[in-house]
Amino acid sequence: MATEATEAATEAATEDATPTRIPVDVERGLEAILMIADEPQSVVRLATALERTVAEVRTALERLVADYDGVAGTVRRGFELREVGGGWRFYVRGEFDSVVHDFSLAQSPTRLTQAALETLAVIAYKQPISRGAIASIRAVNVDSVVRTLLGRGLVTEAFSDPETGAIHYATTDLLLTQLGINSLDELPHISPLLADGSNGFDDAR
Amino acid sequence: MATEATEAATEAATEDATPTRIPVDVERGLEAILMIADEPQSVVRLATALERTVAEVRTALERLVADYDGVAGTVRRGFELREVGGGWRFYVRGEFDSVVHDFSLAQSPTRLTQAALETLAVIAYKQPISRGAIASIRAVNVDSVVRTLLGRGLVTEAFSDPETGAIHYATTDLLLTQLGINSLDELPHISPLLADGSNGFDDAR
Amino acid sequence: MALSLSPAKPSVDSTDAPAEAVGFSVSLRNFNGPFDLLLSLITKHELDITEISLSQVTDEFISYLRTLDSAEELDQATEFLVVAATLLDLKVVGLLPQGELVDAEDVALLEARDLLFARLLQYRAFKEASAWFATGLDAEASRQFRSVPLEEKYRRQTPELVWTLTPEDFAAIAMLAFTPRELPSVGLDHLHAPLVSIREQAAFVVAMLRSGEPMTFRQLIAGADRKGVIVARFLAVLELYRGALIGFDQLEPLGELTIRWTAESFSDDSLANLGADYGN
Repeated sequence: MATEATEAATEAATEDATPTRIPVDVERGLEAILMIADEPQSVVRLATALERTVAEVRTALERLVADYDGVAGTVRRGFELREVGGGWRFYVRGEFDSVVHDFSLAQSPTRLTQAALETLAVIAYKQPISRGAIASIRAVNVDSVVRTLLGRGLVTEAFSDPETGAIHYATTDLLLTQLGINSLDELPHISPLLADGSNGFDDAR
Repeated sequence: MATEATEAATEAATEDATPTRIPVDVERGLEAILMIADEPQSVVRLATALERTVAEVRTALERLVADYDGVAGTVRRGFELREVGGGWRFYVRGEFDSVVHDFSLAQSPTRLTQAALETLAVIAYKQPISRGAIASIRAVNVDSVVRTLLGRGLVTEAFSDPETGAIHYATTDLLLTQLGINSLDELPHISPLLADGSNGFDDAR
Repeated sequence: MALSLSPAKPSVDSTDAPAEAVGFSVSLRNFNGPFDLLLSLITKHELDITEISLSQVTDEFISYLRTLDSAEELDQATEFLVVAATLLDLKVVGLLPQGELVDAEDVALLEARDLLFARLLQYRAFKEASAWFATGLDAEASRQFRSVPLEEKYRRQTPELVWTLTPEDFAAIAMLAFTPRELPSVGLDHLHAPLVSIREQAAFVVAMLRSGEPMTFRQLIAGADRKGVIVARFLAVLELYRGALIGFDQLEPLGELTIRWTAESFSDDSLANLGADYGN
C-alpha cells in the first residue's frame, strides 16, 4: 500500500511539474477525438492533439481496440476502432452491418425533398456559396439539407473562407449527369429580377 | 467475487436459452446505429430499426448512458450518450471539449442579440404566434429579428392564419437541441403573474 | 383592483439591469424598445411604474441631450425620442398621476394604467426568460456531437436517387428559391390605429414652417381635432428633425416647444421617405 501511495504521489508530482499539460487520460482523449473526427486520424495527429508521444498513443489505441473487441472481459461493442489507410476511425462492427444497412436505407429516401431541391438550385446558380448565404436566401436553416446533398454527392465542399472559416459549397459532376448537361453554362438562365440584388447578376447563370 | 462470477454465468446461460431471438443485443445494436446516424435519433426510430419495443430500447439506452458514464464500475468514456431535442446521439463528454476543439468542423454560430433572445423567448412561450403579436408584446418591430431566427432554424413558420394571412411562428427541434433540452416542457416556468397582460393570466405555463 | 397588481418592485440587481449602469447613455445604448427603456428606468430608479415621474425622466433625458455632440449620438437620441414619444403617446394618460378617483373616466384611466403595468410585467418576464435562453444556448454551443459521413460501404448501398428533373425544371426551382420571401412589414400600427398618415402630417408641418416663421408645437396642432392627428404631427416633427430639416428650442422641460425650419435644401422627394418606419 505504502508503495502504491508513493507511486501515486510521484505521478502527481510529475503532472504538477508540467502544469501546461492537460491531465487527460490518453484513451479517453482518443475516444473524444475519434467520436467527432470526420475522417481517419493519423497517430501523429492524435499524439499532437493530446500532447503525448506517438508510442503512448499507439499503445492506447491498441488497448482501446482490445477494450471494444471485448477480448479482456470487457463488453464487445457495436462499434470497433480500425486503422484504415494510415488513419484511425470508429466503424460499425461487421456483424451489425445488416441492422445498420436497413437503418441507413430507411434514412435515405430516393427522392430529394422540395427543400433539398431548392437548396441545390441555390448552390448551382450561386456557387461557391456558404451555408450562411444559402440560409439567408432561403430564410431557413439549411444545415441538414446541405448534409443530405453532400451525402448524395450532388454538392461538395469547394473551399473554406480563410478568414471566417465558412465552408463554401459547389455542385459536382454528378449533378450535371443527373441533369443531362455537360457544364454549368448549360443551366438555363434565370430571370435577373429574381437573382440576388446586392451584387449584380454577373454570377447568375 | 464468486457471486459475481455465478451471476455472469447465469446471464450467459439465459442468453443461450433464447436462441430464436435475433442475435443482436439491443445495446450493441444501438451503439452501431448511433455511430453512423448523423442526427439525433428518436427512441421510436431506434426501436423500429432494431425491431424491439420502445420500452426495451429506452431501458437499453439508460444502461448505455450509465455504462459510458462509468457509474457502475465501468470506464467513464471520453464520449457520452445524450438525449437532446427529443433524440439520442453521441456527444463528446463535456470535459473533453477543449481537447477536441481542433477537430471540430462545426462553427459555433455567432451569439444572438438581446433583441433576438427576447423575441425567441416570446415565441417559445407563446407559440404559435404571429409577428404582430410578438411586436405588441415587445413593443417594437420584430421583422428582422424573426428573419434572423428563421435563418438560424430556431423558429419556423407553423401556419398562416386563413383570414388575416398572418404567419404564425413556432420553435423548432433545433432550438431544443441548441438549448440542450428535450421538450418545451423543460422551459423554466415564468411567473403566472407575468405571463399575459391582455387577457388575464390563465394560459401561463 | 388596479393597484393590487403592484407588489413587484423590480429590484436593481435583477438580471436585466444594464451591467455598466452609469448615466443615461447606458439606457440609450441598450434599450430595446419602449418597454425595455421604461424597464431600465424603473430599475434604475427603483420606482414602481405606477409612481414613475415622467418629468424626472424627461429632465434626465434633456440633460443627457445637452452632453451630446457627435451626429451619431444625436441620431441615437432622435431614435430614442421617437420611441419615447410612442410610449408616451401609447399610455401617457395611464402613467400620469390622476389624483382622486371620482368618475368613470378616471376609472378607465386607471384600468389603462393597469393594462400597461401588466404588459410591462409581461415584457419583463420574457426578458428574464431570455437570460435563461442565453445561458442554455451558450452552454450547448461548446458541445461537440458526432456527425460524420456515412462509412463508404453503407454509402454505396444507399438506393439510387430518382431524378426526373430537366434543366428547365431545375431552373424553375431556382427561380422559386430566389424569389424573395416577403415578410409583410409590421409597423407600429398595433400601438395606435393607423388612421393618420405621418407623411401627410409631415407635408402639413413642412408647409407651415417653410415660409420661415418659427412656430410652437401648440400652434402646429391648433385645430387638430383628433388625438391621432396630434400624435402623427408630433411624430412628423421628430421625423423632420431626424432628417435635419427642422430645429427646435425648448427653454425648460415640458415647456413650450418652438420649431423652426433649418433645411438648406429640400425637395418633395424628401417627404416620400418620412414615416416609413411607421408603415404609413
